[in-house]
Amino acid sequence: MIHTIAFYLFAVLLIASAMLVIMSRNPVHSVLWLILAFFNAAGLMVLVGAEFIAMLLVIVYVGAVAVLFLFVVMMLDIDFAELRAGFMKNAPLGVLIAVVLFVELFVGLVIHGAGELQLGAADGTAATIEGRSNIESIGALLYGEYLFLFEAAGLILLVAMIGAIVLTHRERTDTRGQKVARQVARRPEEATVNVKPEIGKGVSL
Amino acid sequence: MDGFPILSLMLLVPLVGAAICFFVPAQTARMVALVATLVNLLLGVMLWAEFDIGGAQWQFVERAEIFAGFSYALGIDGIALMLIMLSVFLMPICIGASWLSITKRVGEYMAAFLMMETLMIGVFTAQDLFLFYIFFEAGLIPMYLIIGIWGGDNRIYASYKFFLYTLIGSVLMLIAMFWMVREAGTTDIPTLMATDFPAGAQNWLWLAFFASFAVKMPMWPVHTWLPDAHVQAPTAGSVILAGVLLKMGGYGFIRFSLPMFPEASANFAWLVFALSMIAVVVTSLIALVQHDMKKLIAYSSVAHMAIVCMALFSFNVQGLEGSMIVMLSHGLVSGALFLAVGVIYDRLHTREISRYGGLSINMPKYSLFFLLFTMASIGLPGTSGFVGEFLSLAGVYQISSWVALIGTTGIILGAAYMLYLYRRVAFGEQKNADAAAMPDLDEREWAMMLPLAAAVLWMGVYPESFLAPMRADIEWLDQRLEAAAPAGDAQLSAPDPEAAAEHHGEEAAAEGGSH
Amino acid sequence: MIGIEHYVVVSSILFVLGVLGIFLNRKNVIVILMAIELILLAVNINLVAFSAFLGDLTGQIFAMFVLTVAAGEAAIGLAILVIYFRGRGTIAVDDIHRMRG
Amino acid sequence: MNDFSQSLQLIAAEEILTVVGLVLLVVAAWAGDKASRAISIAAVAALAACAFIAAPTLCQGLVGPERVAFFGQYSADAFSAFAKLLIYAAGGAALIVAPSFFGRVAAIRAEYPILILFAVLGMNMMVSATDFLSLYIGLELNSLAAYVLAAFLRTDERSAEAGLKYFVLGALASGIILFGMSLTYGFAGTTSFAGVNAALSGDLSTGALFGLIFVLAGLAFKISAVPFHMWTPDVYEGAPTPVTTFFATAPKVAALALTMRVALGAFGSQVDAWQQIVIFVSLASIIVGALGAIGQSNIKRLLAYSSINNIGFLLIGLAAATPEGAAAMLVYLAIYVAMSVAGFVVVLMLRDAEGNPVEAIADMAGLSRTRPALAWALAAVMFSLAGIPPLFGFWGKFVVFQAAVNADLIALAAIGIAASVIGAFYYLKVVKIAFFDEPAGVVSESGESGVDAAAHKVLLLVSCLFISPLGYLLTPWLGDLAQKAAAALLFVG
Amino acid sequence: MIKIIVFAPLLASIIAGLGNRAMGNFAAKVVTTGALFLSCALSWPIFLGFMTGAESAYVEPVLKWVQSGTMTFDWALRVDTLTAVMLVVITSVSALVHLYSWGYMDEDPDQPRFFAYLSLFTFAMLMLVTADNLVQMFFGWEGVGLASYLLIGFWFRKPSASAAAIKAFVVNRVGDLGFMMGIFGVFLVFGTTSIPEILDRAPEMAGSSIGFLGYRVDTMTVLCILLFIGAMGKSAQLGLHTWLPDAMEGPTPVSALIHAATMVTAGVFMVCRLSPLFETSQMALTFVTFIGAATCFFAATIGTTQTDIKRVIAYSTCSQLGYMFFAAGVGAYGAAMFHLFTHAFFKALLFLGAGSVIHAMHHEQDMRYYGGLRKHIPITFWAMMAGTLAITGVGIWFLHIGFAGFYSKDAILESAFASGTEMGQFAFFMGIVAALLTSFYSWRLMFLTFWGKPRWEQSEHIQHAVYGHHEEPSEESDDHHEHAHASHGDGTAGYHPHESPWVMLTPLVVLSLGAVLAGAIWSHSFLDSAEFWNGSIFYNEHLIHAMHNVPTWVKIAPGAAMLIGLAIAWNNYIRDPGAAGRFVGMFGGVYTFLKNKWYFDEVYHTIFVKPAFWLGRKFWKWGDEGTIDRFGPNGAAWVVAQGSRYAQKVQTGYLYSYALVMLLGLVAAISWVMANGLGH
Repeated sequence: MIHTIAFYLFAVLLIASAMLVIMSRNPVHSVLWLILAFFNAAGLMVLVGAEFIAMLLVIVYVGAVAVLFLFVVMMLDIDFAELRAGFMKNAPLGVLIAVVLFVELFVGLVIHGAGELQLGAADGTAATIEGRSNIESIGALLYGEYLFLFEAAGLILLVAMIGAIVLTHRERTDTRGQKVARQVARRPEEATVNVKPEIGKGVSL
Repeated sequence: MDGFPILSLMLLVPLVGAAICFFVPAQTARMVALVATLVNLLLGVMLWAEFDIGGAQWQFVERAEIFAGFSYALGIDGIALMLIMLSVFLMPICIGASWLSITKRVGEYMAAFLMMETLMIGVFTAQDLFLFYIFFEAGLIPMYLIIGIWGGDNRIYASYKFFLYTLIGSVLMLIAMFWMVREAGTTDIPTLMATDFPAGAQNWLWLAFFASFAVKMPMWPVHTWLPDAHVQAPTAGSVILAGVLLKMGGYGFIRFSLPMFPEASANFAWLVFALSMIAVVVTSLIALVQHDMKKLIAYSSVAHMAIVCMALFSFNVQGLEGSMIVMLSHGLVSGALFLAVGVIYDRLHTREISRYGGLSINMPKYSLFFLLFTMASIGLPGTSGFVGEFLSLAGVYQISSWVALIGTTGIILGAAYMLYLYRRVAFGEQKNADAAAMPDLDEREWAMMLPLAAAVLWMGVYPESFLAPMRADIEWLDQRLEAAAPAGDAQLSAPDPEAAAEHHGEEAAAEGGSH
Repeated sequence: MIGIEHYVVVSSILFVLGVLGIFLNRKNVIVILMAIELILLAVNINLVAFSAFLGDLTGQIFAMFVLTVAAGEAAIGLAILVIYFRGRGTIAVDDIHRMRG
Repeated sequence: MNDFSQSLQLIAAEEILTVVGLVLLVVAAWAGDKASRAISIAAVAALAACAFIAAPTLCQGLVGPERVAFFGQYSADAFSAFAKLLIYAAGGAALIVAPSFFGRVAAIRAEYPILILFAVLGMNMMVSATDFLSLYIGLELNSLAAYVLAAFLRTDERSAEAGLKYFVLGALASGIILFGMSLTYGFAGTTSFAGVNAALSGDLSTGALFGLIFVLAGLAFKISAVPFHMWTPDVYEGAPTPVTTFFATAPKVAALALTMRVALGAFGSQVDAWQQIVIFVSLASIIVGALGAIGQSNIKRLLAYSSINNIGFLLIGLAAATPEGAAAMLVYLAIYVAMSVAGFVVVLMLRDAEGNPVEAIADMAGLSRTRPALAWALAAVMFSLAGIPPLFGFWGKFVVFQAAVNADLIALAAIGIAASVIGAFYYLKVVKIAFFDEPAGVVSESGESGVDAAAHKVLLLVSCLFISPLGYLLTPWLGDLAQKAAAALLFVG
Repeated sequence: MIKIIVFAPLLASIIAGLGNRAMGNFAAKVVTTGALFLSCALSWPIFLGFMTGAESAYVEPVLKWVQSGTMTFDWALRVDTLTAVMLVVITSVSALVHLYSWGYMDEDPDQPRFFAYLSLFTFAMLMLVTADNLVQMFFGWEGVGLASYLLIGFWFRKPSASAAAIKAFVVNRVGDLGFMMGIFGVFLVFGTTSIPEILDRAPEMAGSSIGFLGYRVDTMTVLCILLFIGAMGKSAQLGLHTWLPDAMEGPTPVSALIHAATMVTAGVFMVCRLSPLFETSQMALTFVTFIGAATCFFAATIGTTQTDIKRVIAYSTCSQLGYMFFAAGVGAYGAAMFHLFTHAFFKALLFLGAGSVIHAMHHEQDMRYYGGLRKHIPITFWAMMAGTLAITGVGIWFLHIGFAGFYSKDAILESAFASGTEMGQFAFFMGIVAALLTSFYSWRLMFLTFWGKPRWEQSEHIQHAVYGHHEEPSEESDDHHEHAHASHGDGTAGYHPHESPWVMLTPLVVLSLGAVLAGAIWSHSFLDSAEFWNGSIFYNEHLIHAMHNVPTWVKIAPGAAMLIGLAIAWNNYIRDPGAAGRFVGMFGGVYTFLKNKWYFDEVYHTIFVKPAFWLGRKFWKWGDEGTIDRFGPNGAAWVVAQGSRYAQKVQTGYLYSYALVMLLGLVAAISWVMANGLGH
């Protein structure tokens, strides 16, 4: 019962916040709604027993991605007044098509299966290991069967990193870089100069 | 000459020439082109001399499995031999015709022409369905460039029209070829020619091939690219276009449509007849009112090729041989006529008929040649045009008197527009000082005209030279078509008046059915 | 227990909302990026739910990878957005149509 | 199925790419942009090394359980080797042409070759993927690198816009694929292609059917098939030309190979479910690609539409859903890569007097007078793309249409080939401008000299020789390899 | 020998033609004329040999021509009586005309060309008459057409000449259409084009029927009529006659040779040659008779009103050809050939005489400006007189002596009457009326030309001759302006016509002899002797017998008609020169109708020429350009361009529209699978 209530609570909140993400006129609000949506999604995942993924969702998304969004939204000097509102010209058409898509998904996936989906049968190679927790089983799989992909996923993150740097990193020609060795090698006599300027004349350095 | 790959050599010589032409200065390019085409002519003569009339159906066969899905298979029969001869004969003349009139980008021009020659010979020698298609289609590229680069004022439109029109015609043929190859399990043309495809499929295949050849031919109403292409092409381009390229359509019919789909050919003969009849009358009338010399001759080509078409589908030896002779003759004559136009175009740079007049006065030799070719175009007996048209129409008459009648009106209209042209150009007073000041033919032009004139007369007086190599092949084709040949409309009855009266009702019914 | 179809419906709605977010918005590219995150979220819900109902952890592994990639994607997307903004001074979707036709 | 060490041997190429990529990254960090030429050379060498690994696999037609690594997630079979060779070639070309291009706009970056390498790595994974998971990882590795590459000229607004569009739409497409994969996973119970195939070999559930549609739709984006093609012209135009060269070739090969694996492998037991859609998409691509190209004034845009058009023809081979069709697609792909490389190299070699790139088609007027060799190369490319014999481009269409006819898709073949005439129109237009028009005087008459220019010329020469009629001599060999690859693709173990 | 006869002119023609100006006038003349005299000299022995029965028919093969399946025909020369007759006619007249042209064309700069054409014509005509198969006959048929075309257009600078040349060729082609169709039909029916074989087998096929243009018709009738249409074109029969008067644009010797003596009789020759074939179809013969009779009458009526001396003779020719045809139509092939034979002499004579007059009158051709020439050019006058007597058929019926036309024309009329058919009767009466008209216009010509007072001063040509500015020789006809010159008052304008040189007079004299004597000498052979013809034409013994036994009035009738005509002419042009004008005033309508040649040219122009050009323009502008191109290639290009524009419009550059399109595609695909029935 509680399970059901929780499901509906999370689901409704999830959908509502998702709607607000895309409807909201202020992008900052959108990001915040997005965070809420993630939390609710995490809740849904917990309900089916995927605690690790749920936590990951919160940590990765809320902790990293959403904050990144927020950061960019704030960083870019955007005139929010100007950005407010405005849907595309043929928004009704878009909405209509989206609705059609949903109806089709709904009919095809749910109604057609008479409310009871006939899922495929798993081959059992990736089943939860007896007596181990969700996270342990995942770990075993990840570092076993899926090691190759795990490494490749690392490369994806590397590429993302390179990409982000390549694109946004600017060589600043107006700032002087720090040269530690020179700083260390510097003697006081090189650093200070005694001058005695005449009156009325400035100091030429 | 057993085993000597003379056909490959004929393909190779112009190709090498073309490659050289790209990299040498203008005058050298001209020489290279001339030498290459003359060498090929020589090879052609050797080919003819070595051709064993009445021997094997396919001679000089070469075959190498160097490609996937199709093979490099060459070989000729008498029909192909004649068309190859036509090609190699016209090529040196084309080079000659371009000797002075082409001044820009000579090397590329000559290269394009030599490539053209390779491809033309390739079309007529290919014994592999797909090899044929490649040669057939590839011809578009050099011709496109020839029209587009060295053509007249409206060359862009003409070159596009030429290219796309013919392309769209032939692509469907490729699909049909795939189907045939799948069905017959071979790409070998001789084998396919003897393959009996299911009657239902034949109709579709025939139509697909028809789309290609009808455009190439060109048949009404897909002929409109021709006047444009002819008018805009440089003289030699027109010569090759009219002389050889159009023949590929006829060759296609005689090599593919008829032997491979005899039943469908019989089923669709009415279509060919109808279109040809319209073409003969309509394009002849159009030719009558042209102001542009080349356009006039182009339209006359359409009319002549219509006679070829109707004769091809007459399902008898006379029609088939006649159509081949018309093709050869038209190759020579219309080529010569375009050349004749080119001669004066080079002098006055206009094709407007009204700018000329009275050329007989200052260019008597030219007028004589022009007259000869005009007469050959009209089909005066003793010239090549007559033999072909006569046999063609005699063949057609055997299958339908109506078609023959309409086809024969072509000779009236042909006389009208050609003589009208000749009158406006060569007769009358000299209206324009510049036209009156044009010098007569020079040696180069003589050298171009004379062989053509000789060939035209030779073919008219002693066509046996040209008929003999084809005889066995036409015979074979006729046999192949025999089962499918539709009944003619003549249906000669026994000379018994009473019996005739009795059967009258029946015959009327049978006639009603046949129309 | 709640049937799998409920999860499918929720994820379908979320997916459609994400898609809608992409083309409904004409002012702010960032919202588009967030809409993409919504789509990925929908997928994740699907994967996890299927994984649970199938008793097969592949789905969860998959979801993990999706999360990883989504993080990378977000980084790159925002980086591109930043350089675009530097160049054009705007991130309004309406203005991004210099190349067309 | 292999144990771990054998698996590691099978992914030798990926290992090389990874290690070289990482090492070069360190070098780049250490030496900065000055080393970018050396890094490029090293990257090309790495690709060459990978090619040496892939070639024997292909030539021997290797396939079967011993070529499968990592519990069925990866297959180093002849099919993937074929695609990989093409990808390496395309990647190599994109590397070779880059220094000269980026050098001119003073934006030579050491990261470029590294990103290319990682993109190639991603594509390697794509073509070898036999599991939706590896598919996804490969796809994203490639895509992320590609997004960055598209926006690589970050100060160029068009480049940034290209990156943005590519990213947004690409992410949407990824979402669609993912959604499809999740459905497939749910309704098939597995993510491996073989498993999905087996699971769906009976009746097809609606969920799996939807999954199939979503997956194919997402992949259609990657190969820029209509109606998922709209990013292509903009991205091709906006991206730096070497990157465009890359986009037009390697990812197309990878995505198409992937599509083949998914359609014929994972969903191979449900051909009826997708065949009609592929037919429609292919025809739509042919027609829309051709129509879109006609009005273009930018050669890169034109080539973009041309690639859409060509994808349409390729998909005809997929619609055939036969080994012959698959082999035909591979042959077509090989020729297509050569044509695209040649075409873009020509574009790259077009510079005005100041050395700036020339992209407007109108500026190429009279090219045959000022730069005859280049013009003839361009003409060869255009006629080849149009599929006019005797250029080798015809052969690609030839085999594809033959496969379609042999699969009884005669109407499709007829319509497709008729529509190809529309395409001929704009290829002719380019030839017309280069050959028939008076010189516009924009393109510099003297080509560049130096190592880069020589590299361009060699590249152009090789690719042009391939698409020239001489290419037909390769047909038995090419056909044989394609058949081996197709046999590997459809291997049911 | 026959080869020499046939090919000598060809050789001469080639030499003269290619030599052209380079070889000089004299050499060209000598070569061609020499060749012709050689042919002529060789022809007469053959003819006489057939007359005496010393020669028999043979065929001399020359060269293989065409072998196509069962259709085979070769170049071969056939010699039999019919050919022999034609040989002498052709070579004799041609030789004389060549000779005559030495004088007539003396001033022309293009003489080699002229003589080359003449010889070429002779060659073609000889090929025609020696043909052993229909195709070679057609070769000659077209060859003479070509020569005719070239010679009519010889003075090609004159627009009227070149127009007339085209007209001659094209109208002949209409006939050739029938001829060709006829040959095709013959081949279809008999499987051969060899004339002897056809004639052998013709009776077998009599009464059979054949499909033609969708109808079921009698085989032989359709074949004969088709072939006869060819003859109608060449022989200028009613309907296809319009080219002949215009052909008078050519130099006069040409008119004499081609358009009087030889070429135009080719049709008659053909009908006679194929007489066994025609005999198998009564309907075809009836048709031939009708056309012949109608032409005979119709041309004669026009002849009475023409003022151009050559046109009068031209219509006369047309009319005489009508006689020949209806003779053939009633079965009197001998009579037809005989008339052909005599007509060749007297009509050539008349033309050459007219040429001599024209030569004397400085290229004036309008008889209205002649008059009183009798004394100035006496030899010409007497030659013309001989010709006129011959054509009008002067003779004494009960003694059975007279000029050439007397024998041949009377034989024709008697045969027509004797044939007993209705159409024969019709032809007979038409023939009598035509005889009257012939007499009238022939004498009118004589009276206007040679009698009366000179009326030369109104002629522009004479004016030019007298008052300087000598023009290029040209034969302007109708277009005259009245010049009132206060001149000598005798109407001569001070001009002195001179008799022609001997080279022109010699042929006149020789032909005069023919015109006077030919009838008497050969009438028996031609008309009554089956041995003479020896099977080369169909010999109708019954008809010959009947012909000799016609009522007396029938025998007298032609003579009477001739006298009436003479009387009217004398009354109108000698006794009372104003009578003609009053007559015209009385029957203005009829006169105008006849003067305008029954409006044939105008009608043809309206229903054929103008519509052809109109249709040509329509088919071109409206058909080819306005419809085929517009909706075909240009239409397709337009559609593609529109599609292209639309495709570019869709490509807005906006992210959301791209995304929307993607989604649309996705939804469409899903809808498609849902519509196709869902999975399970």
